[in-house]
Amino acid sequence: MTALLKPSPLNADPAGPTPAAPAPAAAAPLISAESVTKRFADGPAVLDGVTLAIRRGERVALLGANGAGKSTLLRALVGLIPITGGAVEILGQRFTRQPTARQRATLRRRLGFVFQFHGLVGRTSALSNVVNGAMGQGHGWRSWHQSLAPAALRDAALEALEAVGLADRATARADTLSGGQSQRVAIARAIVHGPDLLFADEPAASLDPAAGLDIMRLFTRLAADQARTLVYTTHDMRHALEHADRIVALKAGRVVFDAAATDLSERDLEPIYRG
Amino acid sequence: MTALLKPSPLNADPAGPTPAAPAPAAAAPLISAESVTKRFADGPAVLDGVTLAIRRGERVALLGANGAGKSTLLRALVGLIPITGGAVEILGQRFTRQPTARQRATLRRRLGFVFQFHGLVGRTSALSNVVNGAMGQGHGWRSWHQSLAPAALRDAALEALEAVGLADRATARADTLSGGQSQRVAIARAIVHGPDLLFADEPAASLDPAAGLDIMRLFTRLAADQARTLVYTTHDMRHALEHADRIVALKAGRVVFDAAATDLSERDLEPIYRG
Amino acid sequence: MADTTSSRPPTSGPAASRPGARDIARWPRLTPLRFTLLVAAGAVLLASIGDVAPSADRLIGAVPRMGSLLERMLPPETDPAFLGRMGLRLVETLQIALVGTLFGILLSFPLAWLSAAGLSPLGRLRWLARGTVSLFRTVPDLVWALFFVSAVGLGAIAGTLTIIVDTAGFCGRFFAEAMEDSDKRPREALEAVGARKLDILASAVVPQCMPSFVNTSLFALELSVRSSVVLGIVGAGGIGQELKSAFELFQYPKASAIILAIFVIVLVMEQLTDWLRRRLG
Amino acid sequence: MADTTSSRPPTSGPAASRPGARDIARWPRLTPLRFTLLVAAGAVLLASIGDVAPSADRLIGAVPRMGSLLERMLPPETDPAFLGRMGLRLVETLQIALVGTLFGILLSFPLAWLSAAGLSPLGRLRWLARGTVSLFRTVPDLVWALFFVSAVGLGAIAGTLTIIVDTAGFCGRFFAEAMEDSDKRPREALEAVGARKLDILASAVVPQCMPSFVNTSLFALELSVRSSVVLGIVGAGGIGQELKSAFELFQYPKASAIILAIFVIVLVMEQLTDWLRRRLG
Amino acid sequence: ADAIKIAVTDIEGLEALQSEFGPFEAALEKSTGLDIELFPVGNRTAAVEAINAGQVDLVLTGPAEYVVIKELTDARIVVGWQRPDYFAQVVTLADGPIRRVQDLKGRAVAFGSVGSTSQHLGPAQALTDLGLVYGQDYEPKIISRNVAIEALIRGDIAAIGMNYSHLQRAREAYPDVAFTVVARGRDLPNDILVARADADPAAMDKIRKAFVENGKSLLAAVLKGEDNQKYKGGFFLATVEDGDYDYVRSMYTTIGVDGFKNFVGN
Ligand SMILES: Nc1ncnc2c1ncn2[C@@H]1O[C@H](COP(=O)(O)OP(=O)(O)OP(=O)(O)O)[C@@H](O)[C@H]1O
Ligand SMILES: Nc1ncnc2c1ncn2[C@@H]1O[C@H](COP(=O)(O)OP(=O)(O)OP(=O)(O)O)[C@@H](O)[C@H]1O
Ligand SMILES: [Mg+2]
Ligand SMILES: [Mg+2]
Repeated sequence: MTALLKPSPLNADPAGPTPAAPAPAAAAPLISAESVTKRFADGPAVLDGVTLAIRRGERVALLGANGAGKSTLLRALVGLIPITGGAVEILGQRFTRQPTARQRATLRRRLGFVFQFHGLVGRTSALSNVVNGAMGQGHGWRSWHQSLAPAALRDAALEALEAVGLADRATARADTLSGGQSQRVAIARAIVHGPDLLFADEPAASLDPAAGLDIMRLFTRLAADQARTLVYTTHDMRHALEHADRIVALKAGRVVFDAAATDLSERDLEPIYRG
Repeated sequence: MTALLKPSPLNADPAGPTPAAPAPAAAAPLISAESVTKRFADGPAVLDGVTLAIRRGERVALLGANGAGKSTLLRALVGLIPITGGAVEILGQRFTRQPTARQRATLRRRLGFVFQFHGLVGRTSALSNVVNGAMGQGHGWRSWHQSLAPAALRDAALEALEAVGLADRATARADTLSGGQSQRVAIARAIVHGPDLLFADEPAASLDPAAGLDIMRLFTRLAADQARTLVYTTHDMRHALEHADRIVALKAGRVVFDAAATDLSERDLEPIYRG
Repeated sequence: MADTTSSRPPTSGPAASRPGARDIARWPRLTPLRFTLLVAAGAVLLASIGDVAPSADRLIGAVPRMGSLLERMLPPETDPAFLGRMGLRLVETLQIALVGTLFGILLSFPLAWLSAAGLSPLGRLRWLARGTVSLFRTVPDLVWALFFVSAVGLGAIAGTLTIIVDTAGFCGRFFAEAMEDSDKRPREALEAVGARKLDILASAVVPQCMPSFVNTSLFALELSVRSSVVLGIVGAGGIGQELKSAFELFQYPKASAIILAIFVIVLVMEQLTDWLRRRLG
Repeated sequence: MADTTSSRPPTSGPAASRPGARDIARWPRLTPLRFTLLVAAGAVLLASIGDVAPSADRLIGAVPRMGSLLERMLPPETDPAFLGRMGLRLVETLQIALVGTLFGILLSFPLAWLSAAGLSPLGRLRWLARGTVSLFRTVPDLVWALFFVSAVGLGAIAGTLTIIVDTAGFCGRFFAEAMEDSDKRPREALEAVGARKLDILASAVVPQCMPSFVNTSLFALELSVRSSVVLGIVGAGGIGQELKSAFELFQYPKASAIILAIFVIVLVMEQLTDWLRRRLG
Repeated sequence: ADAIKIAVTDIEGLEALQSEFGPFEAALEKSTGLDIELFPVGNRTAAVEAINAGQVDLVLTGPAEYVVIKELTDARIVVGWQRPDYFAQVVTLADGPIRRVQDLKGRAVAFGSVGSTSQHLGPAQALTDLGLVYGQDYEPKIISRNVAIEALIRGDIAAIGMNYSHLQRAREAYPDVAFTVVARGRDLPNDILVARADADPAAMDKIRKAFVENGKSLLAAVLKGEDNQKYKGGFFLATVEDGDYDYVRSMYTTIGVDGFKNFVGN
C-alpha cells in the first residue's frame, strides 16, 4: 500500500500541472462554490445556494441525510451535471452552467471520482476497470483494456488494486464481484492515476469495518504525504470525525454546518439528520 | 409506521400459511442449512459447508468481511442460485440443488428480500416498485404497476413507503432517487406484503444514521409483535449488537461465529475481519 | 407532505386516513391536447384496420386452399444434380454475404457511434450520420446495384458492395440504439476522469453492447444470405436468384428445397448467435 | 496470492517486485484447438475476400460513370398529376403498413417472450418459438403472399397478412434479444418474492426494454413502408409497385421522386423514434 | 352478385392501370353492367395462384403466363388484347463490337426476367431461330433491365433481350447512348384476358362483348394518360385461340423448361 504514496509514475510529467511539492501556501482555494443551485427539470431545488471553499490537501467529509444533495453536489462541482445557478471554480477552472470541453479536459485529468453506485463496467475484469481510470492521462487506446495497457499502467492498476486489498480478484469479471469488492474496484479506479483531487461518494458504504478503516487511512496518507485533496461523503460518523480535517453538512440542499473536525463529537452532528 | 405491525391486509387470508399468533413453540427451525456448499463454475468454494438453524421470530445478523459469502448465502437459502452441495430446509420446503417450481412458489410467497444492489426497476416509479413486491400474493397483473393495483395494495405500498420514510417520493422514477432513497424503496418492496421471513442484504449500507436506526427499529417491531423472522447482513457493529438476537459470522465461506448478541461487544467481533 | 390534503374535505375509504394516497395519479393527466391526439390516432387506426385487416370469416375456409398449395410444394426436389447446383450457389452466396456483411459492419460501427445520442462526438450534427444511415436504407437495392454495376461491372463485387450498403443501413441503426441504451453509470464514471468520447465508447459502451452487437451482426449476415434479390440483380447468381427462377417457372418443389436449405442455415446461425451470446454472458 | 510467483526466477522490470503482475494473462490462452479454428476462420475469410471484395483500382474511374447515372435520375419528377397519384399510393401503403406492423408487433411480443432465454416459460422448448420466428423470416414474402392470396384473394388483406408475418419474423427476434439483455438484478429481485414469469416480464423487463421496443417497432414500420415487393405481389398497389414500374420503364426521374418521398417518411419516423425514446428516458 | 375480380400482371398494362385505374374500370363497368374490381399484380406467380385458388375470375396477362395457366387450370380465353409492335428484340450498342448475331457466340446475353414473354422467352427464341443454341453458344444471364443496360454500356454483357417499347423507353432515358437491334423475333401473340374454368359464363360473355363492341371507348379510357400512348392503335380480338400460343410453348422448350407437370402435383 506504499507505492501509491509516491507520485504516480503516470503523473510524473514535469510539465504537468501536478508539482510534487505543495503549491505556494495560502493560494486561492482548490475548489470554491459560490451559491450553487441545482434543480432537476421543474422539481424543487436539490442544491440551494451552496457556498464552499476547499483548500489543497484538505480532507473534507460531506455529511447529510439521505437525499440532502451530497451526490448531486459532487457531480455539480466537476461539471457532470449542469448547475442551475451560481458558479464553481475548481482546479483553476471557473464555470457557471457547465465547464467548456477544454475546461473539462483540464480539470478531469487531475480528478478521481468514486461513484455511489460504483459505475463499473460489468463485462470486463476488475483490472480493466482500474486501467480505465487513467483515461484522462493521454494513454489513448492503451487505457481501454488491461490487455492493451502499457506495462507501467498495468502495474499502477495492480498497485491500486493492492492498495484497496483486492489484487487477488484482479481478473474477475466486475459483475461477479461482491458489493464490497465492487466498491474497492471503484476506489482503485479513482486513484490509479494519482489524482490531485479525489471525490468519493460513500466510499466505505459497502466495506467491512476493517476495509473501511484501511480506506480512510489510505485517504489520510494521500492527503498528508502528497497534499492530495479529498472530498468524501459518508454516513459513518467515525469516518468523518476521526479521518477528516473538516466536516461540511448539507440539509435539504443547504450547507448547515462547516467546521473543523477536531473537538467535535457525534452529538454535535446528530442535528444534521433530524427532521 | 404503525400499520405495518398489524397483519398486512394482503396477508390476512385465514387459509394462508401465516397465522397471526406465533407457531407452536419449539417447532422445527424456520430455516436450516446443512453443510451448504457453493462454488461458481470451477472457482473456489464461496460457501464451504455452512450449517445454520434459524427459528421463527429471530433477528439474525450475518456478519463477515467483504467477499466472505454473505450475499451468496442469502441467495442460496431461497434458491435463487443452485447450491453445489448440502441441503436447505426453509419455510417447510426442503431442497438440495434448487427448490422445485412448486416449492419456490410456496416459499417465496412468504418471503421478502432486500438486495445489496437494490435491484429496482429504474424506469418506473418508487411506488410501482413497491407494488411489485406483492407479486407472489396472487394479485396477477394488478401488481404490475401502481396504476393497476387494487386500492388495498396501493395503500399497503404507500404505507410501506411511509414506514421507510419515503412517502413523499412515491411518484419519483426509481432511477432518479438518491442512494439512500433507492435503498429504502428496496426495503419497502420487501415488506409490503407482510412476509414471514425477511432477508435483507446490507439494508442500512446507504442509509444515514437516523434512517438506519429507524430501519433497525422497524425490523425489531416486525420480529417482536408478529414473530416475523429477520436475517440481515450488515457491516455496522452496532446494528448487529444492539438490534439482533443472534450474530452469525462468515469467514471465507465458513461459519466462524454463532452466538446470542447479548453481552457481546465490538471487540468480540473484530477477529471476523482480520486476515 | 403531511399537510397536503388537509384543506380537502374528508373522504371515506382506506386511503382517506393517509394523506397523499389520493394525490398520486393513477394515469398521466389527460389534457385536452392529449385527448384530441389520442382520439385522432385511434380514429386513423380504426379506419385503417377497417380498410385492410382480414375478417375472421375470410380466413376460415382458406385452410384447405392453403393446404393444396403446400401439397404442390412438397416433397422438396431431391434430384442430386439440382442439389449439387444449389449447394454451389449456397456457398457462393455465403461467401459474398460473409464479406459484404463484415465490411458493412465495419462501416456501420463508426456511423452508429457518430449518430448515437449522448455518445456522438458530432453533437447536434449527429443527424448527418443518422441521415446517411437512413439514406443507405431508403435507396432501394436496385439503385445501389445500378450504381455499383456502372462503377465496377456485373458480378460478385457489385453484389458485395450492395450488401455492404444494406448492412450499414441496418446495423448503423441498431448499433446506435444499443449504444444509446447502454447503462449510463459506467459512462459517467469514465467521463468524470476525463475520458474522451472514443474512450468511453471503447471501454464502457462496447463491452456492454457486445451481446446486442452479436445479435444484430448475425442477423445482418442472415439477412444477406436470405436476401433473394440483391445478388440476382447484379448478375452475381446466388441462391436468391435460383429461388426466384424456381418460382417464376413454377418449379415449386425446387423452391421448397431451396427454402429448406436456407432455413437450415438460418437455424445454424441462430445457434451460433445463442452460443456467442452465452459465452459473452 | 503473495506467494504465487516465489518459485519462479526473478525477472527484471517494474512488475517483478509485485507478485501477480506476471500472472495476469494479457490475452485469452491460445490452445491448439483455438489456434486451429482461428487460422481456419482467417483463411476462409481471406479467400472469400479475394474472391468477392472490390479492388481499389476498379473503384477508381467509376466515379464519372456513377455521376452520369445520377444525372439521369435528377431532377425528380414534379408533375402534379404524378405527385398526386404518388401521394395516394403513399397513404395507401402507410395504412396497410401501419395495420400490418401493429398486428405483427402484437404477434411477435408473445413469440419473443416464449423464445427469450432465461425468461421463457417454456424452458428448453423455447426453441420451438424461436424456430417459428425463424421460419416466418425464412419463407420468402412471395410464398407468404401466395399462401395468403390463395386463402383470402388478391388485395390489401393479403398484403396486410404478409406484413404481419414479416414483422413478426423481425420483431420476434429483436424483442427477444432486448428482453434477454435487460438488467438481471430487478428480475432477480422480483423472482425472490415469488413473481411468475409473466409478472417479471411485465414489471421488470418491459419497462426496461421500452426504448428498444420503440426502436424496433418503428423500424419494422419503416421496413413495411419501404418493402417494395410485398404489396405489389398481392395486387394491393402501394408505393413499392409504383417504384418498381418506374424502374422497369426507365422513368428514372419518377423513381427518384418516389425514393425522395420515402426518404422523407423515413426521416420523419426517425424523428418520431428519437422523440419517443427521449420521452421514455 | 359479387364483383368480378380481374388481376392484371403485365407490367405495361399494370402501369396503365396504376395511372389510369379509374377511367378504365368505370368504362368497363359501364359497358358490361357488372361490378368490376381490378388488381394490378406485380408477380405472375401470384396471379396464377390467385386464379388457381378461384380468388380471381379473370387475369389480364401475357402469352407466357397464359400457357402456364392453361396447363394448370382449364382456363378459357375471353378476349385478346392486341398490342401493336409487340415483339422481342436483342439489343446491343450501335458502336459496340457486336455487328451480327453470330458475334454473340461465346458472349453473355442478359434477359430481364425469368419466364417473361418479351424479355426472356421471345428474345431467346429469336436467337434460336437465327441459329444460336440457348446456354451453349452464348451465356444467358437473368439481370434486371435497368442493371443490364448499365452493364451493356460498360461492356460486361454483349446484348439484352427486351421488347420494342422497352427499347423506346431506354432510348429516352439514355439519350446519349446509341442502341441497335441485332435480332428481332416475330410478333408475339397477344396479351390475353383469361377466365378461370368455372367462372360465370354469362358474365364472361358480357365482358367479351363489351371488349369487342366497345373496344374503342375502353381503349380511350386506357389512353387517357399521356403515358399510355403505346396502346394506341391496339385492338381487342375475340378470335384468339389456344393454338396461337404454340409458338410460346416452343419457346419454353427453347429455354429448357418442359411443361409444368411438377406444378400440377406429382
Ligand atoms: N436525475 C434526477 N432527477 C430528479 N431528481 C433527482 C435526480 N437526481 C437526484 N434527485 C433528487 O435529488 C435529491 C438529492 O439527491 P442526492 O443523490 O444528491 O442525495 P444524497 O445526499 O446523495 O443522498 P444519499 O445519502 O441517499 O445518497 C434527492 O431527493 C433525489 O431524489
Ligand atoms: N457470479 C459469481 N461468479 C463468480 N464469483 C462470484 C459470483 N458471485 C460472487 N462471487 C464471489 O464470491 C465471493 C462471495 O461473494 P458475496 O457477494 O457472497 O460476498 P459478501 O460476503 O456478500 O461480500 P460483501 O460484504 O462485499 O457484500 C466473492 O469473492 C465474489 O467475488
Ligand atoms: Mg448520494
Ligand atoms: Mg454482499
